[in-house]
Amino acid sequence: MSKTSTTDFTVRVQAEDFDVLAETEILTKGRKDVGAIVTFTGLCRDEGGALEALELEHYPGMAEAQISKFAQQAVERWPLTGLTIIHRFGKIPPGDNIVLVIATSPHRRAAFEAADFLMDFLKTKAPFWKKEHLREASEGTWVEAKAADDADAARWDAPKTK
Amino acid sequence: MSKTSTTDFTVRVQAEDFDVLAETEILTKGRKDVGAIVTFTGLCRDEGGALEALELEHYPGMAEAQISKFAQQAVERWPLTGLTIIHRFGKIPPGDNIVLVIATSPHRRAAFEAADFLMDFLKTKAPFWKKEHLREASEGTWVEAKAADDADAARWDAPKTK
Amino acid sequence: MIPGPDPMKIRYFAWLRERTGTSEETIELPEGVKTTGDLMSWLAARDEGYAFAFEQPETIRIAVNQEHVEEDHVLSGTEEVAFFPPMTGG
Amino acid sequence: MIPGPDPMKIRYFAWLRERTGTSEETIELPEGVKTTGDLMSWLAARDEGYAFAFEQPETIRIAVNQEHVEEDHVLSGTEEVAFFPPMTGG
Repeated sequence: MSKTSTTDFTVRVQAEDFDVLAETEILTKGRKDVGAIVTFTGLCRDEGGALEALELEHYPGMAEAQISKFAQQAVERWPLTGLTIIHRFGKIPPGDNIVLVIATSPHRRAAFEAADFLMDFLKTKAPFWKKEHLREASEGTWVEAKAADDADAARWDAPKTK
Repeated sequence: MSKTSTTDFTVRVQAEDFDVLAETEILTKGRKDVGAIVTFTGLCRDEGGALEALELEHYPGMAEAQISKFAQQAVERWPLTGLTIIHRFGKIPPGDNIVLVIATSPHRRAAFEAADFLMDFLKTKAPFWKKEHLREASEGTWVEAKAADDADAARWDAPKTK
Repeated sequence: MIPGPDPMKIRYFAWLRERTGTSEETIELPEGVKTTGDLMSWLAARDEGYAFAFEQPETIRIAVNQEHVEEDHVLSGTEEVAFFPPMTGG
Repeated sequence: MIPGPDPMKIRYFAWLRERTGTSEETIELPEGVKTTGDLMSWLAARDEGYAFAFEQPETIRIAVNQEHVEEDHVLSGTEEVAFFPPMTGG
């Protein structure tokens, strides 16, 4: 194929929950060139019962722009047939969805790597901040960024050419 | 927690299709300790319209035993809260599901790595064989194993300790 | 007539928003403030809340016109600058 | 009374099944056949179809009692041996 344009992708930042099955079907319906679907769903854990809710603050506009930038990098780097990224904001109780990445491709490694890459960048470069509200505390606490997440993101750095 | 037993897993080898959503809900329903769900779905591609169907032959008994062995390795190696692996056999038309791996964990890297590991081992060590039936050919052709798949599986070898 | 400096919107997120008590404000670029680092120093001198917010400027992430920048970024022509802690999305 | 050799089931998959024309058969371990490699040589000498199936024994994977083994695996006590091409699941 002499296709020069890269695959389209969908990015949404929203308060509402998402439907993994419906989002997956949008990427696969009627096509027969998809060999691999990788979905990553991130959920709010209750931290052994201590957590009442997570509050997710974001930078409207920049959040969408940053995620789209990484999505563009992903479709240029891997042979994907589809890519959807949804990130929620607002107050999210334990057990609820926070983030969804779906990558589809003819090949399994491309789908795995693209989804893994996007999650590492969402963790460290997309303007979202989590505040934990615990059952036993009146004040919420901002979650601190983890060095391990930066190290995960650094795995994807291309070797420098100059 | 002083838990010494590892997480249970589900392995099925079947002719029937599977339901990704229903299988995911079995692993997450009623729990609030799951932070990450990774699902891998492998599908039959039509190879640009050339493929009529894939025929999947397997070694009954050994297929389940081998997959269970890798599943056991995965639950010992990563902190998973749930793991389901389903592999179909028989004649599968383009667009249909072949294989499903779902790994759930408190942590995203564990879920990604466990699913990725299992797919590499299913490709190279589980006794399944694919025959391609093309539209334009009366005889089917056995798919040849790929060196790239062996290399993928070798990524997970633990450094030798002696 | 000499044009005055363009107004610039400043946005604060997470604990920077809480400590400054401000989610956004519009200022004119003050005399002597050339870079995002200069702006942090200038803001820190405003009052106790701002001083607390900017007490460790090396931990603060900066975006100019919604792109990540460093503290030596020159502000001229900037429409929007944002200050926030390291991100914890995903 | 000296007991005879135990019967052993042999299974063939994919193109080994097609070339031998056999999906499974039960044999008694022949004299002089000690290892899975010996068994492949013995089978290859049977007829044209078996010769074709085992013409490149180094490409064939072997399982004994449903566990992967090499061609130097000693067969005594084996209930089931299987021959198949490199696997292409997933």
